[in-house]
Order: sequence, then C-alpha cells, then structure tokens
Amino acid sequence: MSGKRLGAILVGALLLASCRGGDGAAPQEGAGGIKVDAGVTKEACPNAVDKSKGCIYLGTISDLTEGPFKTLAVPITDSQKAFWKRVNDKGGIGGYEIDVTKYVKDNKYNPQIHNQVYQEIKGNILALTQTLGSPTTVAILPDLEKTPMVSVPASWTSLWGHEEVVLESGANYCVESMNTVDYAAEKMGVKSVMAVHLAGDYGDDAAAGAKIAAEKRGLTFENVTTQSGQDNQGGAIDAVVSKKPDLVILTTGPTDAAVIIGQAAARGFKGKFIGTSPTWNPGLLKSPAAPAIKALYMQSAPWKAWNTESVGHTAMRAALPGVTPNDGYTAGWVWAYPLKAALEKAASNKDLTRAGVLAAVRQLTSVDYEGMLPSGAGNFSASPQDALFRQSTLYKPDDAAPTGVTLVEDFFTGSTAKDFKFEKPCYQ
Amino acid sequence: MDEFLQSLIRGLGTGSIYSLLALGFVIIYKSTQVISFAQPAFMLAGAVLVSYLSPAVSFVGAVLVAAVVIAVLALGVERTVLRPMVGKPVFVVAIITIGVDVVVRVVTNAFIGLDVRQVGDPWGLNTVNFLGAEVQQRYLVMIATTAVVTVALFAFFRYSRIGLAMRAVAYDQEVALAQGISVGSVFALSWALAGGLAALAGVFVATGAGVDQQLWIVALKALPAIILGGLESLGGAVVGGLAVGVVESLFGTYQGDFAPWLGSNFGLVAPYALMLLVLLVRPYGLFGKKEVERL
Amino acid sequence: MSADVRAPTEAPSTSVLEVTDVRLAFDGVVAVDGVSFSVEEGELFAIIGPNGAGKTSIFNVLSGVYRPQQGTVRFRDQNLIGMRPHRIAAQGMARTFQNIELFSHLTVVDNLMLGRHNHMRYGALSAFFWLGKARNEELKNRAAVEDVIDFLELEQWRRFPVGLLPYGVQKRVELGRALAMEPKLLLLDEPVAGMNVEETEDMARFILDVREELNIPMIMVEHDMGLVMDLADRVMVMDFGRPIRTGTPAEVQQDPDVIRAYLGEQHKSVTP
Amino acid sequence: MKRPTTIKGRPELYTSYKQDMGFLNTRPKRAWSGGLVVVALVLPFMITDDLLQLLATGFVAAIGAIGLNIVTGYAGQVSLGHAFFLAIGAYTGAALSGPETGRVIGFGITSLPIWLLASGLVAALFGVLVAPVAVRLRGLYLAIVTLGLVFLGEHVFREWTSLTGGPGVGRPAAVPELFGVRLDQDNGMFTAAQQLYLLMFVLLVIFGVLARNLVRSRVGRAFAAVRDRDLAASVIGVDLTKYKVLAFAVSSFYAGVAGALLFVVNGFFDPGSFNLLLSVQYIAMVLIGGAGTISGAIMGALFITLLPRITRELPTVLPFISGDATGVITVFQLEAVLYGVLIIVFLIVEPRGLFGIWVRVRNYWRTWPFSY
Repeated sequence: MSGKRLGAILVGALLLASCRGGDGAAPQEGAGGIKVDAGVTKEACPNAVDKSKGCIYLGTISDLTEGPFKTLAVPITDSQKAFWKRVNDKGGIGGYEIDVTKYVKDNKYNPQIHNQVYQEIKGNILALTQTLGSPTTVAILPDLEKTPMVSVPASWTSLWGHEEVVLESGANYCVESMNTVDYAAEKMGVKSVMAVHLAGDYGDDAAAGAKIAAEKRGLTFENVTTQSGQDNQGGAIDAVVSKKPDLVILTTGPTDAAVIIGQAAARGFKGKFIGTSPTWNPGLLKSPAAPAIKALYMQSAPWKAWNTESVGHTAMRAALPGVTPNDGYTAGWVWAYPLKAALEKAASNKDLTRAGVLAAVRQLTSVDYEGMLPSGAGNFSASPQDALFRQSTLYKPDDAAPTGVTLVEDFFTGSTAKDFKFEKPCYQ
Repeated sequence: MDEFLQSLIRGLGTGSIYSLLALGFVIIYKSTQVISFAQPAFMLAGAVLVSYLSPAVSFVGAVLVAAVVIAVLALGVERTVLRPMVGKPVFVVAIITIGVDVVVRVVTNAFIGLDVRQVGDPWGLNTVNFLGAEVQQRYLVMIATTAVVTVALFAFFRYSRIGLAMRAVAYDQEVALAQGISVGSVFALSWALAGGLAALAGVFVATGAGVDQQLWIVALKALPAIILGGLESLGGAVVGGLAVGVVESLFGTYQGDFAPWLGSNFGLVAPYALMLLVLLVRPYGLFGKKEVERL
Repeated sequence: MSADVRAPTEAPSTSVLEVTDVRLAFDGVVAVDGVSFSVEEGELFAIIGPNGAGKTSIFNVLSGVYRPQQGTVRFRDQNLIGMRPHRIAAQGMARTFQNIELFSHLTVVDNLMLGRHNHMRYGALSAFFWLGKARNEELKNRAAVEDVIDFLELEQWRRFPVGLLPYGVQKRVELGRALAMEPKLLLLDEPVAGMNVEETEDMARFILDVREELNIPMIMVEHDMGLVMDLADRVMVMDFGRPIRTGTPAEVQQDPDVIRAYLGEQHKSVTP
Repeated sequence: MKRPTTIKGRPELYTSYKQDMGFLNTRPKRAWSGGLVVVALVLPFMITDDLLQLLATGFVAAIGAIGLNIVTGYAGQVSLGHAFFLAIGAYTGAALSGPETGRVIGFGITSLPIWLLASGLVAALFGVLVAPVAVRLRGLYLAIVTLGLVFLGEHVFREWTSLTGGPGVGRPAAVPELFGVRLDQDNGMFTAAQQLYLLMFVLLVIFGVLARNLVRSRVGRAFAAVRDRDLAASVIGVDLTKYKVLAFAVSSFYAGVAGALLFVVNGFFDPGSFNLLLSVQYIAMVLIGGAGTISGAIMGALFITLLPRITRELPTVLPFISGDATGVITVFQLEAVLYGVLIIVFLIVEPRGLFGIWVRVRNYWRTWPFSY
C-alpha cells in the first residue's frame, strides 16, 4: 500500500471522528425550563405512570449472579426498584419520572467487569442509584468524579465519607465497630477484643474502628484476618479459642460467621461475638450453629431492621408485598433517599444536568429518611469530619422476628466515635 | 496434646471431604484423561438438592437420592456434551467442562435464594469424647463414610464386571475396545460416579453452617490432593485428600505461633507448597507411576 | 552392489565408533549384555537378530536415551556414556527410528530444518527481530535443506505436514532429517520396515547414495535380510541381548550358530 | 553436503527462499493484514469509547494469550500459572510508575517503555526460576503445579499490602505516559479511550510480529519439536531443558507485559484479579483461538474479551426474558449461562478453534483469483 493511499485513509478516518457518537450530551432545555444533559429524556419512561412526563434514567451495577454478595444485591436492587416506583406514583420529580430498570448490570463483584458495564451505560444515565462493592466502585471512581456522576454505594466503607460524588448513608463499618466496642465495654464489661475479619476495605475498616476504640479504652486488641469459605475458618477458630477474647468483632460472610461461632462454641469458647450487618442471614437460625449464635451473637447495624415501625419502613413493606423479609431490602431502600433528595433539589434549582445534581448534593444539609435514620442524617454540605454520621444500632437473634433479629440498642453514639477525628478512611 | 489430636481429627474430617472430591477427579481422569472442572458445580448442586429433599425424606434418604440424581445429571452431561469430544485434545475437553460448570452452577445458584439453606444433618455441632479429646461427631462421620466409600470403590473396581472394565479402559483404551468393552459406557459411568461423590462431599461441607453459593470453592482443594497422590491412583487420591486436610488444619493451629512470617492463613495455601515440595522429589506424585518412554 | 568390503581388522585409530562390553538392564531384566563392536570410516555396519534381541536398545544407548550399567562407548574419541542425547547429536550422531518419530504437525521443510538445528548459530534475541544474523542463517540453512530435498527427491512434499504423508515418504523424510544434520555417523533403525517392494528399492538406493556420495558411516538395524546382505560391509548378529557373531555377510551367513538362532534348525543357509 | 544447487528447471525454488520465508509470504496474507490494520486504525473514529476500551483490553489480552500460546501451543507445556505471571507484570508496572508518595510502593518512573520492559523482564525472571520444577513434569501435573503458583501468588499478594494495597482495596494501575503525554487522560484531539486503544493496538502489532518471528525461527521449530515428540527432539540435538526454560521465559515475558497493561484501561486493580479463573480464561483464549498460531491467540483473546458483552446484548433480543433481578431465570443468569453455553457449543462444533474456521474459509476461497 502506498503511503499516499494510507494517508488518504487516515485523513478520511479523522473526518469520520466527528461522526462518532458522543458519550455526553450538550446541556439543553428540558420540561418545565429545567436544564438537562445526559440520561434525561423528553420521552416517557418505558413503564411510566404518567406518559406525559419525561424520564430520568438511573443506573444500577450490582452483584446479581455469581459473586459473594448476590443474596444482598438482589433484594437491594428490587427494593430500589420499588422505592423509585413509589416516587413515580407520587408524581415523580420536577415533571420527570425515574427509571431504574433499563440500565441494570451485573458486575459479578469484579472491578474490571464493573468498569466495563459502567462504560456501557454511562452515556445513558444521569446518576447511579446503586454501585455495589468498594473495590468495584473504586475502579470507576476517577470516571465518576470526572463526569461528574453522582452515585449511591451499596457498601459502608469509610472511604465514601471523603468522596463528593458518592452519597453514603448511615454509619460506616469503622464507626459501627467503635460503637460496638464502646457498648461492649460499658454494658458487658469486656476487657479484651479480637477483630476477625475478611481482608479488604469491609473487614479492615471494621477492624480499624475496633482497634481505635479498644486502644482508647485500654482494652487488649487482637487482629485476625481470615478468608471466605466454610472450610477456610480453621485458623480463625483456633485463634478465637486459644486467645479467649471477651469480645470478637466479626466482619465476614454469613456462613463464615456461623462456622466460626458454632465451632468456637463447640470447643468451649464463652465470649461474645458482635458482627456487622453482612455477617447476618436469617437462614443461620436454622443452622446447626443456631444455639451458639443465639447464646453468643449480636449484630450491629447502621439502621433498623425490616419490621421496624417508621414511615419509611412501613412504606417499604407496602411497596414490596409477598417478599421473603430480608434486610437487603431495607438497605436498598434507605440508600436511595439521598439521591431522591438531590434530584429534587436539582429540579428545584432548574438544573438536572450531571453537574447540577452534584451541585445540589453539596446543598443538602440533611436528608429526610422518613424516620429510617434519625433527623440530621444525610449532611452532604459539610466537611467529612462534620458530616460523618456516627450512630448505629445493635440487634440480637430472635426466631420470631421476620429477619431473625430484634432490637437491643436503639441509635447510639459511643464516646470513641463522638470524639473521633475523621481525616482519612480508617483502613488506610 | 488434646489440641494436636483435635486439630488432627478436624484435618482428617475436612480431608475426607477433599478425598471424596479427589476420588471423583481421579476416576474421571483415569478413564478419560480429562480433569473435569465441572466437579465444583456438581458438588454445589448436590448440597442444594439435599437441602430441598431432607425435610421430606430424612437426611440419609436425601443424601442417597441426591447422590443418585447428581450422578444421573453428570451422566447426562457426559452423554450430551462430552460424547462428541471423545478423541479430541484433552485440554479442549477440560475447557468444555468449565463451560458446564458455569451453566450448572448458575442454575443451581438460582435455587439457593436469599437465605442460607440447611441440609438438615442429625449431628449438628455435637461433640463426642474421642481418645480424651472433644471432637465433633460430624468429622468422625465424614471419616467413616469416606472409609466405607473408599472400600466400596476398591471392591467395585476389583470384583465387579463393570469395575474391571473401567480398569481395563484406564489401562489401555484400544485394547479394552478390542476386548469388547464399551468404552463409552465406562466414560459415562465414571462421570456418574464422580458426580455422586461430589454430591456427597458437598453435603458434608454444608453440615457446619449451610449452603451458600460460595460452597463450590472447596472443590479446588482436591487439585493439590490429586497431584500429591498421583493422578492415576485412587488410593493416592484418598491419602492426598487427607494430607491436604491435615496440613491445612495443623498449619491453621500452629503456624501463627511458629512461623508468623508466612502471613495469615498460610495454612490455606500450604497444600500447594507441600505439593511443590513433593513434586521436586517425585515428579509423578507419591503414588503415581513414572511412564517409561519408548522409541 | 558395492564390493569394497573393508577388512574387519583395520587399525583402531580409524574407528568412528567403538563400543566395548556394554550391558543394559531394566529392573533386572537384561536388554543388552556383553556388546562390543566398532564402526570404521565409510563403513555400513548392520545389526540383525530376532525381535527382542536388543538391537534398538543398542541404538538407544548410542544416542543417550538409555544409560548402560556397564561398558564404554567412544565416538570419534569422545566418551558418550552419561552424555545427554542433544549433546551426542551435536557430536555428529544422527538416527532414524523404527516407529517414525517425525514432528507430525510440521512440514517437511520444517522437519528438515530441525535437523539443521545445531548448524544454525543464533539465539532467541536475534530470532525476535529477524535481522541480520537470524535471517542469514535461516537462508543459508534453508539452502542446505533444499539440497537434502533434492537428494531424497522430496520436492513435491515440501510444504505438507509430515503427518499427512504416505508411510514410505515419511521414512524418507526421517532419513532426510538425519542427513540434514550432516552426521559423522548415521544410525538407521529398520529403514525399510513395512515398506512395499518399490519403496524398499528406493530406500536402498538412497542408502547407497548416502554411502557413496556423502561417505557417511552407518549402522543399520534391519529385518530385511536381502537388504542387509546386499548393502552391509559387516554384520553383527544378536540374540537375547548378546552378540553371537560379527563378520562379513558371507561369513555370517555360513555360521551355524547364526542359522540356528536366527532361522531355526531346518534352514541350511540364509538366502535373500 | 555439496551437491550442485541448480538441477532441474525449478528456478523459483532457489530464488525465493527469502520471499518464501518472508514474514507475509503470500499476496492474500499481505492484503488481509493490510486491510485489518486499516480497519483497526479507522475504528477509534467510528465507535464509542466503551467499545474502544473493551477492544483495547482485548488487544492486551491478546499479548498475554500470545505468550501463553508460546509455552502451551508451541512448546506444548500446558500452564495454568499465567495469572501469576500477569500479576508479576501488573505489580512491577504499577509499582515502578506509581507516585513515590502514595499509599502503596511507587517509584515514579512513568515512562511507558521503561516500566513495560521492566515488567516483562521481571516476569521472565520468575518464569526462569519456576522452570526447573516445571520442566520435569508433564501434562496435567505441570498444569496443576503451575496452578499452585497462582494460589501461592495470591497469598503473597494478599499479604504484601504495601505493594498491592490488599484484597478488596487494591491500587492504581501503571501510569501510561509516552514522551511526556499521559495517554489515560483526554486531551484536545483524542479521548483517553482512543489513545489507549491505539497504544494497545500498536503494542499488539509489535509483540505479535516479534512472536511471529520467534516461532518461525530455529527457536520456534525447537519448541514445536519439544511439543510433538520430545525424545526425538533431543536425539536430533534439541536441548529439552534449555528450550522448555526458554519457552517459559518468553511466555512469562509476554505475560508480564500484558499484565502491566491489562489494568491501564481500568486504571485500578486488586489482588483478587489474579485467580484461577484468569488463568483459565487465557487457556480458553488459546484453545478457542487455535493452539499453536499467533493469529489464533489474537482471535481467541478478542473472542473471550468480547463474549461477555455479546452475552449482555443477546438477551435484549429475546422478549420473554424479564429484566428483573429476581425470578427463576433472570436476564443476568441467562447472560452467565450463555457464556458457558457458547464456550461449550463453540468447542464442540470447532475444536480447532477460530483459526480452524479461518483455515476453512481460506480454503474455500482457494480457487479465487488470489492463488494461495
């Protein structure tokens, strides 16, 4: 091929560049004089309640088939679908309805897949109503910031407190563990603490919080990393049984937790276990470990369980008739509130562009969680230190409760978390 | 000493699970020269099936039914998916088994649902005093069951017609064919046996806490086991599986005190380290045979 | 037929190969015992004997595949015992195999080029960039391979993967691969086994050409008595791993021990 | 061997070794390759960034697959340890080019040629270290021992958090800077995706050509000899140990290069990425593409990289599948099942892989004016 011909083709190609479909749309005037860009259409949503309204598309990237969090991810996704349907039934936002069904993708809990599916849908959505997992979300974080794309995490790591585009809700694992240790020290007289956790932001964050609280109170502290898998808990069990701490802070999966609690108890361990919410699954109450779990285990949680009486909880149960109760639903529902508030704020600012939504987020001094979180929660305008939500709750196993747990301690902040200077993610 | 004995028995217990899995791998390998990566899926499917059946037909009944059903499923997979591949390169076939694993596992996952499922075994976490140490009953059951299964398998291969046929095929396919042995049936039967063994192993794994969709990962522990024992040796598979379990358990108990620099949870990869060491000395595993090359 | 048979008692200094008292056993089963012989420059030395007599085992000792428990092998004044096969090949020993051992996925040209492996002097780095050295060496050796192709009349098969070729042609390619090594000694393991009459005649012609035009000494293991008696300068007869007689074809044919061992009692003489 | 070199009237045989042994020795090959290069160069101006990123990842995977193909397809040593070498490359590249003041180890050497070469070399070094164990083993023993490397590697990467950031946390990938230009950032003329696509394409062409040269050389022939019949190979003078070690070294070098580039498009990776599944994916690339061919490895890598995207698009044309996340079979489960089914069906129908299909297509057109 002659150089001339090649050159001609390259020039042609460069000219074609202008034909290439853009990833972002230029801002334009939408319904009701609201400025919009990507992810917002004049056409109605596919399943619109009111066909005359436009549509705001929100994306969901979750762990829907093979990954380790499928049993939480599926209810979270379904719950948010119900949440936004309720918003639409009540008239939508600023003349628009919200669709969360068209751009749902499975990340298999793999950062690379997460990024790929995000790239696929990012041109068509205004924001992400769910991005599950933190290594996965970190993989798209630079892009989220650059776009800017406001997103709702499905995880409680303390990293999110420092990310402007991420709309976290409730106490993070770090704070939750501080509160747990404070509670155990004060109410149960615990003198020694061991954190048994999976490696990574989830477990490391909780272990970091537990360590901070234990050191502040002068308790002995042990750190034990384990790996997921029922046959992989031998080392953790050995550590628990031989060191005999008064309290074990668990951050693992449910079956891992059941194995550790059950076997440690079988080998004579008498101390207490308190696990973060992902350690719990109602199915554990039917497992061989159930007696040990009932005797030794408590669950810490960032908010209250499925059957709580609050406006939000009641609305959620009404919106999800016939489902097996699961606190994945509760989590999905709670997480959606700040995005709703931001969209409403942006609509009232007449700017539903991506930049407009981010600007609206910065104006949120509090979010109305309809009683699912205490008033004052959801401050996105202040510095991370000031905005950090520091209250959590404690539950214990209960066969009678729909999700297998009943409340022991309502929202509280321990002294450690209250004074804690939140300058960087705890696990770093 | 109690600690050691307990650790040892736990290791033998989980090791017997690995042995069951390893037996399945080796049975398929001996007859078809293929490593079946579909074993993890069959294992998960077995455990899930038992969790559905045991309330209706009792635990033991459920295990028997599930082992048979999974065996039939494996046989069906062999007949439909693997049969066209007879004589094709073994690694291509191995990749096909990965495809099978994905399909079976995803469908099985759909039946796990949101809650951890229980297999309903009678032992729970009850312990019994064994030579002065408190050990869990279920570990003793696992060890005993594996022993019975192993003896039964050996008897099957030694005395039954079809078992002899399987050995003949493993020894030399062409000669077996010339002797009028249906090599196809042997392939199918080996898959069925391996499927049943995997189902049994899956149930045992689930006795502690229940069935979730990550259960399948346990099956990978059988890989160092079969290499340790030697790919062609059934006895080697059993010994290899037990060795992996014991090494894992003892490392879990003592490594933190004696060799913390190896990092936390080194016990979980210790079988691989052991495997490498063994192969440095014996490139064909502990019980494998060195082939004599002919020109 | 060549008549210039060398006397078996020539001075040892001209020997290409000297095998002395070799013994090889596998797990106590003796394959070869008490084997001694030498091969002279330009000689065609044949080894015959019934199946299982240990002929191929001798080849495997010579090319380093098996290591004998006892005895010495000197090849052009080098001790071969303990040397690995590729080192022995580099010393100039080439061989063909009883059951064809070609690289069946590769073409004829590539199989022959593999014969030139040790004649090409360039490494992986120059191979990557295919500049200068690698390219020149490849071209030069390709020319040498074409000579072999001409010599063995393999032109029409050049590009075929050898696995697809007829049996007789494969045997010829294997001879070609050995010749491409420019050997100092060529071992032929049953070069005409399984061939039809025409193929056998072709092969015999090529073996003669090798001797007369290229002057390469050869050791041949063969069952075809006619071929052996026609071509060989000297013959060693083996039975049960032991040599029972070494001499010219005429001498061997008359030996009563040979006749008994090889053909049974009834036969009075060996006829081609 | 001294015989007259011009017997009989076959002039082209003696004047054409150079052309015969040339890189693209036939006209159709040149035409095809030229056409493909032009299409590849035009694509970034035709398709959207998400597809470009996917293709860029596919090109990198192709470099890795070529590497695995050298040890497995050419030299016949089946390795399930490729993920380990990819990891070595990824961490070498990321550590060399990472900022010196970051949370994880970094040396601030952002120039791509330097860290890329270093990644390849460090991985190759590990390949050479591993090879002495590997050369003694055959077939599945080798496969599972190399798999052991992956598990031991995972353990080390999990524990060495100052390098890897730790599981579930991870670290940024290597910084692709060429002559002072950051290729992972948009600039006035091109988007990051376009730049990375072109970078990966150029690198694939370079590493593809180098590999092609290697496999047609005496080294490549020695690999094939070791694969087809190792004892015969040694008897004709091929040093088995040397070439097995060399095959591992070259393969690991390619894996190191690919590993360093693999997460550049993503910008981020964590130790969990380098597991059995990754190794298996590369084996699948080699087998689906067609073992023992460079173009097959490239086709296989693109196929496996694009397959998930294809399976995500397929269900949208099947109206009876709902988009719900719950239900007996959801669209997502269908995607996952399709992935498995497509691999099964493909390998049953065409066990020789994509290259086999290509050969058939080519043979079909043999009588076409382009004589092959």
